[in-house]
Amino acid sequence: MTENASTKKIMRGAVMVVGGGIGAMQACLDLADSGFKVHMVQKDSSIGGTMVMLDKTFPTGDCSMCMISPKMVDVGKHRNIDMHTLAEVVSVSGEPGDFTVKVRLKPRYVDPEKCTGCGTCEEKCPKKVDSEFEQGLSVRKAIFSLFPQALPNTRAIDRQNCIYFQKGRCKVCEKVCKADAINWEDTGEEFELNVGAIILSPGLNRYDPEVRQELGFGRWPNVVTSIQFERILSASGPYQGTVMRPGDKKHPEKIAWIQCVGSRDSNNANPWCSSVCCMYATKQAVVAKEHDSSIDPTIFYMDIRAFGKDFDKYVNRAKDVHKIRYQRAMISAVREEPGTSNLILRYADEFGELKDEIFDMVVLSIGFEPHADAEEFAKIFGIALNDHRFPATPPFNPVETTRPGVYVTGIYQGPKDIPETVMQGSAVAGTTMALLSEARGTEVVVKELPPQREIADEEIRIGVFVCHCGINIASVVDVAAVKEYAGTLPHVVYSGQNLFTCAQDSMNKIKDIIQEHGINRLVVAACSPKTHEPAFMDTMESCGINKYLFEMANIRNQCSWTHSKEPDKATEKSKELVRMAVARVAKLTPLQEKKIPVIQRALVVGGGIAGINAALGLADQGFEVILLEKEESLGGLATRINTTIEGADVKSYVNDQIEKVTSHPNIQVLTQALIVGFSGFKGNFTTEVLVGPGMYERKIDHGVVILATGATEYRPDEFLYGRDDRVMTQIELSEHLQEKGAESLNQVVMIQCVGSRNDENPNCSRVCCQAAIKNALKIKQMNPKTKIIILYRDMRTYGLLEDYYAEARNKGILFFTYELENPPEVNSSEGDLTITFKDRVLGRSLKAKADVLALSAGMVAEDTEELSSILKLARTAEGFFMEAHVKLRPVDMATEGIFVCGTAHSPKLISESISQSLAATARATTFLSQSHLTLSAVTARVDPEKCASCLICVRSCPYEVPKINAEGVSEIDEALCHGCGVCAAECPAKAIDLNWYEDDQIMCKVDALLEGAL
Amino acid sequence: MRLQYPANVKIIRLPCTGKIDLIHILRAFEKGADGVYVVGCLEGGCHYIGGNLRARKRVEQARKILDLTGIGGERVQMYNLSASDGPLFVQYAIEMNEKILELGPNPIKLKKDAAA
Amino acid sequence: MEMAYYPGCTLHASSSLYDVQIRLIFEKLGINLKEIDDWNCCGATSAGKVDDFLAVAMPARNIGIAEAAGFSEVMIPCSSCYSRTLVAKHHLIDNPALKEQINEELSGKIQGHIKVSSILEVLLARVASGDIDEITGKKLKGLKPVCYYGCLQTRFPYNVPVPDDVENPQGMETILKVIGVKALDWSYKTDCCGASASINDEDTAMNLMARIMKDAVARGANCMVVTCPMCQLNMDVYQDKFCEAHNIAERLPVFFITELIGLAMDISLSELQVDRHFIDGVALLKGLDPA
Amino acid sequence: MTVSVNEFIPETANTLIEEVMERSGQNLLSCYQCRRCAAGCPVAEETGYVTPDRLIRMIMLGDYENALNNPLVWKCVSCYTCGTRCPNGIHTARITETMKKLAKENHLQPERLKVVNFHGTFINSGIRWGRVNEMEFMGLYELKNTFPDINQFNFKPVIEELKTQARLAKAMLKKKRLHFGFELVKGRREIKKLYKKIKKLRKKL
Ligand SMILES: Cc1cc2nc3c(=O)[nH]c(=O)nc-3n(C[C@H](O)[C@H](O)[C@H](O)COP(=O)(O)OP(=O)(O)OC[C@H]3O[C@@H](n4cnc5c(N)ncnc54)[C@H](O)[C@@H]3O)c2cc1C
Ligand SMILES: Cc1cc2nc3c(=O)[nH]c(=O)nc-3n(C[C@H](O)[C@H](O)[C@H](O)COP(=O)(O)OP(=O)(O)OC[C@H]3O[C@@H](n4cnc5c(N)ncnc54)[C@H](O)[C@@H]3O)c2cc1C
Ligand code: SF4
Ligand code: SF4
Ligand code: SF4
Ligand code: SF4
Ligand code: SF4
Ligand code: SF4
Ligand code: SF4
Ligand code: SF4
Repeated sequence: MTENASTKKIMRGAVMVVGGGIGAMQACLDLADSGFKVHMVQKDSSIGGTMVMLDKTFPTGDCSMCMISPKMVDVGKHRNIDMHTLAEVVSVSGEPGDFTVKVRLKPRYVDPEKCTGCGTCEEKCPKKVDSEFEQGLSVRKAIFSLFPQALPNTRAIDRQNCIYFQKGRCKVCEKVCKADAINWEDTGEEFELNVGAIILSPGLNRYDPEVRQELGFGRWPNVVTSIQFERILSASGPYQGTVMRPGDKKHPEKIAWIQCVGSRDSNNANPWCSSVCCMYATKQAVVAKEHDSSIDPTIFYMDIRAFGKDFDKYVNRAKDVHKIRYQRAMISAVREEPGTSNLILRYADEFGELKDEIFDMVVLSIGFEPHADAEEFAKIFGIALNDHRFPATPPFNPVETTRPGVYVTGIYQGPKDIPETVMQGSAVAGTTMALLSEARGTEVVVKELPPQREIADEEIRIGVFVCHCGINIASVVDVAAVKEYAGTLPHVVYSGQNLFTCAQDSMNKIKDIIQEHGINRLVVAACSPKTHEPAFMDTMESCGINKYLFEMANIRNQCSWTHSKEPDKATEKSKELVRMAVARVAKLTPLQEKKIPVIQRALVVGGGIAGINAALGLADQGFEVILLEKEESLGGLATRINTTIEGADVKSYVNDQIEKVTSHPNIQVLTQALIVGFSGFKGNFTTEVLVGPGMYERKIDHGVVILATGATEYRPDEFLYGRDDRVMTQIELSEHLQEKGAESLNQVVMIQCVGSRNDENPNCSRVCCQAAIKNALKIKQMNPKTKIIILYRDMRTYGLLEDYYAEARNKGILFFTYELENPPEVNSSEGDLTITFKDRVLGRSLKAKADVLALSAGMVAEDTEELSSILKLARTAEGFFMEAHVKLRPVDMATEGIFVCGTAHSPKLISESISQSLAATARATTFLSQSHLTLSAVTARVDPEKCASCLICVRSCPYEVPKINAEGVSEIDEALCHGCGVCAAECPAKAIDLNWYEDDQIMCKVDALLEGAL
Repeated sequence: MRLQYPANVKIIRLPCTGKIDLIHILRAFEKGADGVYVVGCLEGGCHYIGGNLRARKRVEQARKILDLTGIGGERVQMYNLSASDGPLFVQYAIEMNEKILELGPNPIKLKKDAAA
Repeated sequence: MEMAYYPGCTLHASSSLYDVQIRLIFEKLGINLKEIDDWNCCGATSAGKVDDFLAVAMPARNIGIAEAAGFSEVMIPCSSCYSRTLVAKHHLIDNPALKEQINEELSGKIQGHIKVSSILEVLLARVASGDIDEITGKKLKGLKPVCYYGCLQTRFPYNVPVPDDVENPQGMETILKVIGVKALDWSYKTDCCGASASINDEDTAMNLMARIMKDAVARGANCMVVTCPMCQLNMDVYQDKFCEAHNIAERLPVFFITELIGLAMDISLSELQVDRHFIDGVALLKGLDPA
Repeated sequence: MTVSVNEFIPETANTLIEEVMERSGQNLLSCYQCRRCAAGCPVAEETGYVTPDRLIRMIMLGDYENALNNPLVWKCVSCYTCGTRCPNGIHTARITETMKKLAKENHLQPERLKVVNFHGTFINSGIRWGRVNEMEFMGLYELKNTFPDINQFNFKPVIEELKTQARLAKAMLKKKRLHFGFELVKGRREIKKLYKKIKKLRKKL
């Protein structure tokens, strides 16, 4: 720092993230990967939030836990993320760049330094308590971890339920804890942290349906909430994934979902839409049916809000393939059938006819609401809330609050699903980085490693450690016998046993033993490599041994746990696993992780709102940016939009942003630019561009790409568009209103879903329901006498947009549904434009004249066919770019170093486009902020001598990595290789080997296992 | 969950089932294994896009070869499940085990025994 | 303890037994009920259908008299009267101009601060204070009632504070538990019995009542317990008729909650006038285990 | 159902909906047609086609004829189920009450005369005496109910009606649940005065 540091504002390179759900985790990882120290403050005893409770997730059907647990492990092992669990923020002072935050840790009564998470205490604790995690469907103990994969897996004692705390006797846990981790004197702790910015991601509460008893929750046992149903579906849940009714454990056949429970109800619950429940109900119905084909699901709904990317396809499949029944009708009350405990639902069907239908089980699709203490929480951080007790955020940056330096993300900001949460987690990281960029790297811990010992000339000296894991392993497996046996194996120079191998003191002991015995290869027979391998590999590195000379034998999960009733067999199998591990470790060779330099320059393709913001986000952090726009001017589609539905002025915002990019010293704007060539890999791309009007050629070297090529309005050929001047699109209507006002408009009709949600384009365009309402309200404001009719299929005013739908109705705008098969008819004769449609409620056909017929034309992707072929990028059938992973990597493209944002990814609002562009900057910064990228050593390599140039690897690699080089043989770029091993397995000439998984490194295990079998 | 499955099932870890090679499978039989099964992610859910589909093909190949050599193709199986689905893993383990018990020991072993 | 008491028209007429029972048990509870002086009809559900102003003005006069006499709480057993009076009170609080207009013509001026309580609220307060427990000698085993609240006890056409769960009220169950009776849960607690429709739209009313009855029977109830005299009368007088029309073989006596409390307090059946039901309840009550 | 195409005329719709909203105090416009009210209405089975959501829709579309005179208007038992559970807080009972009054003012022949007679008689009795005297009330009510028939010399239904009521009365009498006493409220003049006052006020408006 300079001399006048005392007068200069302090910028701290540390950030606090409050919350531990997927949103918070993403923000933490992006920040920590970009040179910031992160403190995560999480209220529960484990991180994970809502997502860990889910079974599968829409629309991919991926297992939620499988997706989130690697991310949790990443957070847990990241040396620049400090997790504070059972923690809450007490007070905040200071200003952006330099906050002082006081944190209170609740007493855990278990010393996290000592506890290894072995779980013995939990097993033996006599006190059963309804499990919060399992939603009361099963029990946990008074000493517990939230769920099996909890992180940290340090147990915690629930004082309210502990027999010792309540009655003064028990202490069973203390007796059985071999780590001596129980601490009855724990009183919690308060400490202060200094951070530059604060990110709030505490999520939302779920609506409690017990407060409205007509739906029978808490009264009729076979009425469950959707979150209970997630647990019921989960293979690790209370019923092991068998769908049963809680009341009598019978298998239900007819299951009803009731939508909007606690949502869209300003009379008895919350007025907003919770945005996710239409989709999760669909998912639950599909998954339930997959579990048990006799299940016959019905979803009772008002509007199906499948507004996300490809969601309508998912719903269509649910209808057509899985035969899920969707019934547009709300349920007034759930009655129970005496004797059977079945549930009777009465509803008015599409013809208004009343039906009584009996179901075996009812699932309530409960929505989200702010936590009960939302006001106090906001007060602690000094941020303002809106009328609905969500944080007040500006429309052009949804992660900012009323207090500079304090940001929000995830569903806390407003209801949303996982991909949007992840996206916003990155977005908030991007915003934070822009604030703190000058302090980057000031507080992070850098790993200092001793030089690696050269072992090429050493004989093979293997050390084996067998773990008791408290009594987890030792209570079944004869650990001493396994240890003895290990000592007899070839090359083993040391074998020992530990109570807890992963405990810090054991790790230190291992270091000493490695030195003492000159060990150069290590085997740990303990638990799962998935969770523990990185820690042991770190230990090896810190002793100067190549970390790839390591192997684990999972004798806990694969022996003691799963053969606990056959201790002899478990011990025998443990020996075999150790034998296999020893055989393999002997065959391993040191691997070096290659470092490649990163060109700290970004290329942004597309100069709309998303591209502009992405460019600014990176440039403000000091990175150089080249912004390419194919048109003459910047701004994209947003230049045709006057205001947002909230009334924010889009035009002047866009102009301001354009002004900022064009004058930014770090940004070079190239208009009329066309990409013609592209090569390279993450950190090192080269793009060839023709820049008009002269079409001169430029070559740009850059480290990352951000795609922001946008989308356009569909040009209808339906409903007399183009044949009658009075028929216009919503954008044209807003322009019409801007120019001519609404004085002459007596009656206006709008038709929704034009060019969307049909056979040609099955997707929802997401923005047009709110666009119609925005224009309708505008007309009402200009001319309250205008009568407006909106013909819709499902009104998709998700989240807090529902307020505007309510406002529109209250202003007298009339809404009628229509079906795809039965669209409105539009006629133009004798000067009148008439629209004929059917009113579903009365079953009558109606006719209305219109001065203007506005068509809510959908959104179609920009033509990126050429671009995608040059950059080798995948697109959806409708031409939107396809992200690497729909749920967890919504901003990344499959090719590393390329990111996507805005409507190039899928239809979205301006605020959402901005959000994703900030996310793209954060993701890009995880690359740009590093001078070098470390590549995994587990990559494939070709032996050019053996290669027969057959091209099989070229064709089989899922990432198109192998190339035939100038020498005419296959070459694999390790910077691009993902290490899957497909090519190695396919190569007929056996010319390819996958590091760490070479054929003999695998087959030696087979041999070792089957030793003596013949 | 700690569900129980037969102890004679032993697992060899690979980065992706796409890495499984015909020779790996055949080697196991050559060395006297009675059965081999490959457990991959659900189809469509491969972390590396399509590795499990390739694995399935190789398992098919292995079956053919084993049939030809008289060891019996049924001794190789491919299963797909999601990583969180413990009960299904157990179900498959039991299923495979029962099948192998029914088929009896690897004929190579029998030949060896007979020769001895 | 003194409390204003508004019996309403029916308690002076067809349901005078209820009035008798109330007076008996309240005396034992040490509550001195003072009938509002010169009270008038509350307008019941009819007022709103004929004239909105009357719907407020009629109960307003009663509130005015009670407040002028210095009462802080008025107890109203009939759900309809209770509903009307409570709604009127809140109407007047929310609309001071209307209150002024009405006050001009009244001798007892309304303030709007009197607590309007249903009989359930008053009894529940006694349960909370332990009074009922103390006084009741018997625990009435063998009764398997369903508690029937009807529509007006918890649902109001105006935003008023509702003391019990709107959709699954627990007041009667709580009281019955104290006197040893475990009520059955069922699906028709708060369904409408048809109220005045029994007189002016009989078929409709019979259908409504039959549905309620069917669930009660299917749940295995041997009686119903009510607080509303309208519900009682409807379910009692018409029971034969709607059961015959809907093929229901069973018959269930429909008790006022006061009868059961009275019995638990050792008041005799005849004092309680239990013989004035159409569906006999005397036999069931006599057969109870007197433990 | 044969589908006839009705033209939607904004002006007509506006007048009706504004009047009903004003008088019922219910914000009909906020209805989003979820049909929860229909599902919960205990008389929905008796009203044929007309459920609360449909009544609201008729009013919104300006369909005077059907909105004013349909079974729901006369059969609604004011149980407040619909309004309590309506996510938009619309109390259809207040609307049916309003429609009854509108029907009367428009001299429409009510679909269910008995309902009009019942509530009219009840309130008159309440105003006249201050309390409702069941015997007198029932007598007057029956007289009103049978009046049209008597006028047309159609005695059969009259006799049937009277027989039913007489049977009931006899049963009630037996259980001592029919009272002959007659109650008068001294202050009943106050109510009448109030009633007159408000009638005057309304005329002025
Ligand atoms: C039944 C159900 C099914 C769903 N299914 C899907 C699906 O299939 N696909 C999909 O995309 N989405 C689904 N969702 C939505 C998804 O769960 C959310 O979008 C996502 O979990 C939100 O993540 P988050 O990090 O914002 O909040 P959360 O996951 O709720 O995390 C918030 C965290 O903050 C912590 N916290 C709370 N208060 C404080 C405090 N004061 N201090 C510190 N920490 C605090 C909490 O303990 C919690 O760990 C579903 C939701 C539900 C309810
Ligand atoms: C009909 C309609 C109505 C809408 N109404 C609203 C609304 O009311 N409220 C709201 O918030 N949002 C609304 N939106 C959404 C809003 O317009 C978008 O969210 C936002 O404009 C997207 O910005 P973008 O930068 O992602 O894309 P765009 O604005 O489309 O910008 C993309 C830019 O990339 C350029 N480009 C494309 N291909 C290339 C290439 N190969 N090389 C170089 N440059 C290229 C394009 O020329 C363009 O300038 C609406 C959208 C539509 C279609
Ligand atoms: S070490 Fe094991 S027994 Fe001890 S507290 Fe931790 S989990 Fe419990
Ligand atoms: S003291 Fe007993 S009850 Fe409490 S946590 Fe320990 S084992 Fe459980
Ligand atoms: S409409 Fe909204 S609140 Fe209702 S179920 Fe669908 S997503 Fe949830
Ligand atoms: S109008 Fe647009 S946003 Fe609404 S449902 Fe149709 S496609 Fe989706
Ligand atoms: S598959 Fe093997 S032999 Fe064929 S090109 Fe690739 S490396 Fe060469
Ligand atoms: S290991 Fe996988 S990613 Fe790497 S080159 Fe081979 S097939 Fe491609
Ligand atoms: S419940 Fe309310 S919003 Fe729903 S249809 Fe009925 S009146 Fe309309
Ligand atoms: S108040 Fe009337 S319309 Fe509403 S549910 Fe009751 S009977 Fe039906």
